[in-house]
Amino acid sequence: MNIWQRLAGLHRQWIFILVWIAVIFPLIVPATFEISTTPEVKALYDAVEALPDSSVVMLTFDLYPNALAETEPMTRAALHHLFRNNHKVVTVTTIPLGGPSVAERVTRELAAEYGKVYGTDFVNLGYKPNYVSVLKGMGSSIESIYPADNSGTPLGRLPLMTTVKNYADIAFIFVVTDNGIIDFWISIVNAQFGKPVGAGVTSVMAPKQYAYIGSGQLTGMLGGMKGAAEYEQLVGKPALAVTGMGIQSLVHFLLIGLIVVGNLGFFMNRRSQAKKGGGA
Amino acid sequence: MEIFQIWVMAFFTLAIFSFLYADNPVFKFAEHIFAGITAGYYVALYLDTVVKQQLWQPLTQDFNSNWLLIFPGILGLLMFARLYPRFSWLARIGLAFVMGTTAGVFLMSELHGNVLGQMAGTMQIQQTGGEPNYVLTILIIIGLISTLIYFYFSKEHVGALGATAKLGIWFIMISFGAHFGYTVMARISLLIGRVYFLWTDWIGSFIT
Amino acid sequence: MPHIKRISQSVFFVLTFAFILFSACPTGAQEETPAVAEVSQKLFRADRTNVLIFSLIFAGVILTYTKLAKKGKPLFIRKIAGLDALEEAVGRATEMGKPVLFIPGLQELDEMETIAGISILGRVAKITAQYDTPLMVPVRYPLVLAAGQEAVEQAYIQAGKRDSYNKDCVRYVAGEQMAFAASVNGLMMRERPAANIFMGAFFAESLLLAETGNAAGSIQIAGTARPEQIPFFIAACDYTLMGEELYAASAYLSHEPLLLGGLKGQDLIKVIIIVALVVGMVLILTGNGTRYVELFIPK
Amino acid sequence: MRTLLPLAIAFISGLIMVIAFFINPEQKTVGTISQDLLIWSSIIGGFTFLLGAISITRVNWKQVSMRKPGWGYNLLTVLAVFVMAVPALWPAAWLPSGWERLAGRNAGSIYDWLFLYTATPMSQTMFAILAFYIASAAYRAFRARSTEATLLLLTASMVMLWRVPMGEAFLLFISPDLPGVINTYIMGGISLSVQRGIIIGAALGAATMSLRILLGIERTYMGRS
Repeated sequence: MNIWQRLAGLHRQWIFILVWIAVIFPLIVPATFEISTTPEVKALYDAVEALPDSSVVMLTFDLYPNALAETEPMTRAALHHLFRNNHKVVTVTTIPLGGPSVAERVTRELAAEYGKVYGTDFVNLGYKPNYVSVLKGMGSSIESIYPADNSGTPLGRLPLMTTVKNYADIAFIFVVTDNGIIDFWISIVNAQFGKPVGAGVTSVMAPKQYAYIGSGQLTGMLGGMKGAAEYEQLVGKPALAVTGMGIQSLVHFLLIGLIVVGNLGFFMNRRSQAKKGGGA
Repeated sequence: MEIFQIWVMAFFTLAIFSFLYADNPVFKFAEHIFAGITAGYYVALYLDTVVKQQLWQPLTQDFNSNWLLIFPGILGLLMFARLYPRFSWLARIGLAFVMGTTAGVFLMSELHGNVLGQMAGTMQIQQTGGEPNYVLTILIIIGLISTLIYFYFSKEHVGALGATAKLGIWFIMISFGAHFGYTVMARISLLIGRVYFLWTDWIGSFIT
Repeated sequence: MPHIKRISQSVFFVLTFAFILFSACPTGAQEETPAVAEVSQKLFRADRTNVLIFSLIFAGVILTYTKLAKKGKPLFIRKIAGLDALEEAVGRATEMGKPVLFIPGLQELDEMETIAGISILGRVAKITAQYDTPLMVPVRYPLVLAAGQEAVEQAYIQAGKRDSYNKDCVRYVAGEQMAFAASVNGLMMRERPAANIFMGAFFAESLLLAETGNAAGSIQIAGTARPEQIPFFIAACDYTLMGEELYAASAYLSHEPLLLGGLKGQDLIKVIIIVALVVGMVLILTGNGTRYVELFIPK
Repeated sequence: MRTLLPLAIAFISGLIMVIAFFINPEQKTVGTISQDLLIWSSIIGGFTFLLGAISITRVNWKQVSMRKPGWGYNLLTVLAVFVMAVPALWPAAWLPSGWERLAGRNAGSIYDWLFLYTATPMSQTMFAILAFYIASAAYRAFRARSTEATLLLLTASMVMLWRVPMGEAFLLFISPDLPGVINTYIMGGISLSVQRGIIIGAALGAATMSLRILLGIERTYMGRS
């Protein structure tokens, strides 16, 4: 096993150890970087800034617990932005597992920071199954889909919900999600009800959304942790996303190094075999 | 968060991470609990939010305006016919209803939102920084057509068709490479979240 | 027989031509029949005429090709690399007497990718039934459990192996996406299946399943219509069906004329779409395409 | 009868949804009917989750009762299903005073505690494992074996560089408008057009599958007997 064969055939455990080192090392020696803003993030920030004062914004928590490291910073930055510009916030989720409890926890924590009152300034409608009927139903009447909010209080007793009947009373829909539900917010709510939709999505989904930004069906997008970090900077509340970028850079370079090393070993092997084959 | 919760979370985090080394009893322990808890979670959630709130309460509280809900109730109960081979065909009615409704919705939303929507989005001069960008417009239309041709099944990919399909697979591979690179960040940020928890909350709790 | 092919193709080019002509004078058509216009105004969403026309063309083409196929017209479909590997992989599993693991995706039954996965499961189960190869089908939703059991049971009956059909080979493993991935990863490392087949809607767990399967040394064939997950399957699996190849797979494997007809119909729709796109681009680049594009915008 | 009735139901319910798509929303009749059908199908879906619990319990209990090797783990799964589901459905009234909070699904219940402190960290850690797997998959698979594979790994490496500040600085060093080219022509051009191609192709595939289900041509989901 010469050096090249070993380089081309590293066992997966070695790679895992290298990734561990690349993640833990910057924690011991923290270093942060200046982050440039991409047009999609600026477009979403400007769209929210341009909303009329104290208009109602629907913020969705269509997210599972496992992607919280990417999606939670987005929901926090969005709530900072919305509460600071004193918009009314209605939160909903189409994900049963995690959506309702994360929405409840994060919204109440940040509402306290801005002195917002539940029922008048913000309401959490929680989860109802069958996202197609939920998204379509809220176009005609929110109450038909959500007779009560996430903690069971009937909508009639919430002052904010007496003024918000359906999408017509909502100025902007800010979707934060880690799954394909964004396609339906666009193909049902934006396409069929003409509501502007902006989205914070995980990194894996971001490329697909370029198709929707290009066709104007999506007004701006936060792509993954980098998008969250840019938005945090724009809103003026740098948090976990910004500090994480140092680790990101190191691991990205490790990956590129691994690809180079793998290919180097691969080529040298092929050459030595060709030589051996040719020689015999 | 109290110390006990942090230790429970840290235990399950490390139990799942141990699978990286190899399948081991601690991982097996965590995995089997994980499967049971999430199955139980969904059962409780759907029985409460759907069967109770969307069926039982409307039927019991205000029968005459919701009596129609008996039908989905029956079809739902018929699903249990699956447990008895002789009657399992009864479950097909509920299955067919769900499938029919969904097929009707998807037939339209796929053609309307996805096919026409994407076509409309392509047939416009692309803008970059407010300026019309003709190179980009041509690039997109070539990429789209060559991708569609790559997935063309009715003819062998030879001659002109083969060349377009070849261009198509090159475009596809560039797109997948871009997508793979774009996603690396997402995966690492989730690892950062876990390591951050172990480092600050867990280890932090018994060092300070 | 060839003349039928030529007639059907000319009919549809006339249809597309009419479709393009119709776009040139959209208002004209409505004025001629005022009576109909009033009634339809109230009931019918005039702004969705474009979707109606497109759907009629779509359904017309698909059903015509299906009928042609039913009448036994020979339908040529090019080879799809991943699919021959599918039969080969199951064959290899039989030789080694090791199980085949099949996952029909992680979405509820009301997703078309899951239905494509279930119909491919039906074809794979027919092969495993013939050779009595153990088959494991972990699923994540109860409706998929019901549909999966039906599909596998039918396959075993049609292969004349009703008695060796074990209801628990299709099993509900867990509710949540990652709990499902953890259980299946454990299953892969313990059972070491010879072949892993992933057909349906997958999300972030695609790489978790495929990379563990690679570590367990199984042949892996995957198929999903979700563009975001295809790169990970390509990196970790031996063969990957991309996008609509997943839907073509069930038709291809079954060699059933009805399903092949639909596939040919889709190809013709693709040609119509490309023609419409090229016409659109020419009109746009020459500056007078706005009314034409207006025709396609979903409202 | 056994197959005709379900097929008729599938056709009718599907047709109503298709018609509802073309009817003006203010039109009460078909609009509400289609809305009801969607709620009905979620109700049917809700029932089947009990079927799911029955299946997971039966499969695991079979292992326990036959004392198959490792049956202890299967017992854990069965217990976990009940420990999670039963308290959540237990009416608070039946509990001694002061213990009500443990029932139900809100904050403070056993259901919520188990979800927050066992299920959530485990699913977050499974996601975190992806960072290791993406490294090992990239290292093993991204080899310049063919033109396609080379295009795949070159674009992946370039986009990885572009996504991180240090990398972007390196690209800017090579040529000032390289990051712009990646963003506009690779992400917003090639990647966008391929996404559109796959979206359109997959949409046609899904629409054909929907049409087959509506017309009863595609029946594998309910067994073809």
